[in-house]
Amino acid sequence: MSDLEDLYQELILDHSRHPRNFGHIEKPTCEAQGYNPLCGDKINLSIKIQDGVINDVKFEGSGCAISTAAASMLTEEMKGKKINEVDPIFQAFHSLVTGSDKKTDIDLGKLASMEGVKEFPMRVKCATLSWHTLKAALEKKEEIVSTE
Amino acid sequence: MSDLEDLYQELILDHSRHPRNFGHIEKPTCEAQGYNPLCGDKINLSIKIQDGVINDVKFEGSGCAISTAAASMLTEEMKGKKINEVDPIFQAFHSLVTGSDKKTDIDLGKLASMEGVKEFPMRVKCATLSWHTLKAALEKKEEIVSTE
Amino acid sequence: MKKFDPHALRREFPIFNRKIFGKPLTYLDSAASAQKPRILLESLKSFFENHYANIHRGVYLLSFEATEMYEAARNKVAQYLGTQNPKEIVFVRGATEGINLVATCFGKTFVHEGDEILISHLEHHSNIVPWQMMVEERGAHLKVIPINQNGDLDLEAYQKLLTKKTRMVAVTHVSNALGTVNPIRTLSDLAHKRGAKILVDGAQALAHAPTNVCELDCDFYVFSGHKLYGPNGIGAVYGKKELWEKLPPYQGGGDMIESVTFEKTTYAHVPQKFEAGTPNIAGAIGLGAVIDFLKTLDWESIKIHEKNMVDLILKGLAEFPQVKLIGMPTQRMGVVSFVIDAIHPHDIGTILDREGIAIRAGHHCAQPLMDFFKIPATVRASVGIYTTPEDIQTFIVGIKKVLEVFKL
Amino acid sequence: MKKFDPHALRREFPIFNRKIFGKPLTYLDSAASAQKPRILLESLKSFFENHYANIHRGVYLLSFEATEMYEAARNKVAQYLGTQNPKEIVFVRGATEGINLVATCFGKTFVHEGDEILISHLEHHSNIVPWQMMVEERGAHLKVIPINQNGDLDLEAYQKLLTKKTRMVAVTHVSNALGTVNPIRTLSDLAHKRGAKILVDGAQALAHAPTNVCELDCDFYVFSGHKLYGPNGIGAVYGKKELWEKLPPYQGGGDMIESVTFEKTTYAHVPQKFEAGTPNIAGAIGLGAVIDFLKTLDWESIKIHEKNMVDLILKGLAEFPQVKLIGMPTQRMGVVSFVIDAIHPHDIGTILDREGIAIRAGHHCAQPLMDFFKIPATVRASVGIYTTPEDIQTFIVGIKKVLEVFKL
Ligand SMILES: Cc1ncc(COP(=O)(O)O)c(C=O)c1O
Ligand SMILES: Cc1ncc(COP(=O)(O)O)c(C=O)c1O
Repeated sequence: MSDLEDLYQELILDHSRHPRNFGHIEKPTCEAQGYNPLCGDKINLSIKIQDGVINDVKFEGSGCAISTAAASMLTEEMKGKKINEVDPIFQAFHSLVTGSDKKTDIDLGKLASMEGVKEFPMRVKCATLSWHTLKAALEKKEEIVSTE
Repeated sequence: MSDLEDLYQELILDHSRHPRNFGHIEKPTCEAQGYNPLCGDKINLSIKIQDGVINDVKFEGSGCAISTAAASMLTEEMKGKKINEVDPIFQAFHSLVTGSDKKTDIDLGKLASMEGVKEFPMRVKCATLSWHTLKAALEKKEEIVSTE
Repeated sequence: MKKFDPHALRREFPIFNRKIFGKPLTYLDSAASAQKPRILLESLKSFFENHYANIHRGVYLLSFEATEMYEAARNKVAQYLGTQNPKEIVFVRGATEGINLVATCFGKTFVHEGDEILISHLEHHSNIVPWQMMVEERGAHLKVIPINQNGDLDLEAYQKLLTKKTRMVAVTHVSNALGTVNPIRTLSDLAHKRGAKILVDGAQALAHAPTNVCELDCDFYVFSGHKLYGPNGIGAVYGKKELWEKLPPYQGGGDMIESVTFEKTTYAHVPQKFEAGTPNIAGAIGLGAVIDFLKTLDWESIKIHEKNMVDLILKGLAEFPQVKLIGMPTQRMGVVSFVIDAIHPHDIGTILDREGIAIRAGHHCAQPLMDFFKIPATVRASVGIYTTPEDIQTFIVGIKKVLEVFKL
Repeated sequence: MKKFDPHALRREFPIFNRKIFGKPLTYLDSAASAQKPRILLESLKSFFENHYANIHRGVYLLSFEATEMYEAARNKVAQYLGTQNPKEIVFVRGATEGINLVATCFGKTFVHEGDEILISHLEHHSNIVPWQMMVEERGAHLKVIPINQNGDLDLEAYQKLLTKKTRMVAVTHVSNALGTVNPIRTLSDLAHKRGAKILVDGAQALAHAPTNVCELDCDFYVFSGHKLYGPNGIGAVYGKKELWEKLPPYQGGGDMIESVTFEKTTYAHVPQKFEAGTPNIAGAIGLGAVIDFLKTLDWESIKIHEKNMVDLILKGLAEFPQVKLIGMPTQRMGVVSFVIDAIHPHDIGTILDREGIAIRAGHHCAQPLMDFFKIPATVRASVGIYTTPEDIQTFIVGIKKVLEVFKL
């Protein structure tokens, strides 16, 4: 498979065209905005938390295929996760998309399909925008997260 | 003679150390200020004119040897000249210090000793500052003349 | 004047030896910044290795040479812009700083509460934000000349917006996002009739054709060296002498003063008054060298050639029903903007990049224009004097590849 | 770290092959601008020929590389100044623009009617005029720390001048006219105790020794690349992050915004907020390359060497009773200023020039300091990392020649 076909594989195209959990949760526990000035991607992430568990998470916004698919998959994978699981998963995901060597035994599920990003260092920010936004929401940061 | 000895010849050193007609005329017909930002030279030229003839001319100010000597010689040579003689003399002097080829039969008197300036293009402005100031005074220009 | 041959000319630009992911470089982003001819580096080398010194007030040979070279560059810029008076040229970092300088200094002298500044809906952020900042400070208002769906200025609306309150009209010569060429002479005649001044943002125009500020009859004209095949960090503002003389200084420092005491500072004459501190000496000299080079070119042929390249792009894109052009200006220069339904410009950029093709994807610092077309971003292909038909062919094949990857 | 050898180092500077009136170049004007090492041109060549593109927002490889190189340069500057956070570094044209930026933006936020700004009697016009302009606009006052005949700051007077009204102390690290090294840490501690901020003009300091803004505990530190053996048109301002974040933007345009509509514009984060428009990309990258080169040098030895060169000048000049030194600072760096009775500095400059010796003659953009010493101008000899004992010897012989020509 070429780099490009690896990056824009079926699963990712599918998520980018039909993003899951697209929308806004009413009365979310927390939410945050993310912004990637590089491509103008904007994202809003709203989250419902109960007893330390992410009960529901939705996103809104417009972005490139990579950032949309990443956000869509994030919502799928994060639903039902404990808050303190977020960080290790993000770190494993970050290692994956940057191609760093750090070994991990965390199961990334569908997120693993984003490995192709590692050949496109310019796109790492697209893949991680929703993650930074998630972290900001959990830390209840007020300001808009920027990847720059 | 070397370029330097030619430039700083006895006559010029003498005029720079003992400038003639140094001072300010009381109730001048016209006067003007000149300024050379390159070396900070400042000059004030005051003139008394009667019946189209420069009756008296004096200068004040501080400057390098070249500009002081040039001003001193200017006052000596211009005294008694008709106003309409100034321009041709200035032009002849300008040709002399820039080393231009323009032939002229104007007698420059002591001013001829400034020929050495032509090997020092950076110093032409010093040699001509008092001349520009003279012209400004005659044209009754208000603003300070600057050689830049 | 050499006969124009884009392939020969291209050899003057060393970067085209670079391979991108193993492929030749197809550079279609000259509107963002143009590539550099060999002569630029040669001139920098010659300056740094033989003549380098700080300028002005230096009493030794190197400084004299550097000063002469710097002032000669000012002369070259003046001539290239069609004015005989080099004192009308102020060196700045680029178009952005130039507009900020004029907005700030013009504002201080001429703009009062309730006055109006007129810009257009086509403008680059650089020709919007400085005016916004200035009008806010001075209690004045910003008015916007509307455009139509083609991306042309609405001239009737312009005439209505021009009132006695209008102090300045600030418009781009060529739109960086759509390629629209504005009818500057018409705009300036109308502005002047109303007693307003006009600033022309020439950032996108000058690279495609020499211009003449006297024929345009504009009051200010700004441009960036780096878009004119020249170095970074240098650009210039042309301004009419009478106007320059009425403006207060911009930045304070060395070289812009006549004398300083703690009580009172008097300022130097134009243009030094507006060039505080050590300027980008090497940048100005490099720009001068590039202008010398540009002057040897056959611009009549280049204009035809660049138009052909733009037409080739338009023709190539017309083959794809998925491609939607943004803007169809009556007069276009250098730039084609488009979107593909269901593919984000950023993804298009990435796929083209793997083919060695450099295009720009984004809002092109023209967000209000994007808002007008109700899109967040476009893909922009722009041409330069070195663009060849092969570049365009590669680009069109690249677009085909984009559609394949996205299975459209 | 290579063992320091000024003759070997000098060979890295191609200009020393230049002959001036048939003589080798004796360059004693580094304080005005430093000569350029070979590496500078190499880095510009490599950038222009292999990686050139506009930065930020580019989705293709060249633009990515250029962006990384530009941001790497910011990192290098940050580290060289001793801060870990590259976001505290804003690129500007040079020290002059840096001071203007801080004066304007700091003024808008923190300076109100009746407030005071404290500068010193040693300052370069660049650290006087921007504050004059700002206080005039804001109805504030400029106060001046006096100096003594040696050219040292009067610290007692400083403490008295520091009041609750003092918003900012702006002082030079090293005086360009006298070579005085100011006790910055003492000044900043005292300023901070009074609740004032401190800006340090590092234009003359950085070339003679790496510095550490954290140890100085200054709020802003500015310098020019061209005095640090780097390119023209680039310099930087270090500022503490909390402070940067409180300042409004300086110039408006591309890259400094987050979003623009005609109604409302929101600004990007620091440092982009202060870098409107296309910056001097190549300049920053060239400066980064020069900093890499400087970091390989043995600065402890260089400091000793430069001090030796300055001492040689002082010793040489002491032989001539006609020579009068201007300023005898307790701590001196890089610079010696003097006058010769009955010979104008400009004439001295011309005579030395014929011997291939480059010195500066003039007021050194420090007219208030000249007024203090009641002179219009001085001759200034300044040293750099490439200065050799032979240079000083040539210079002293040159002074003898000056006296001969003037028959003194
Ligand atoms: C139309 C227009 N105006 C102004 C600018 C700003 O130029 P610079 O970034 O060189 O200051 C640009 C470049 O992006 C432009 O295209
Ligand atoms: C102490 C000092 N401050 C500021 C400046 C201004 O630097 P620049 O002209 O590079 O902006 C200089 C250089 O002349 C200087 O010596």
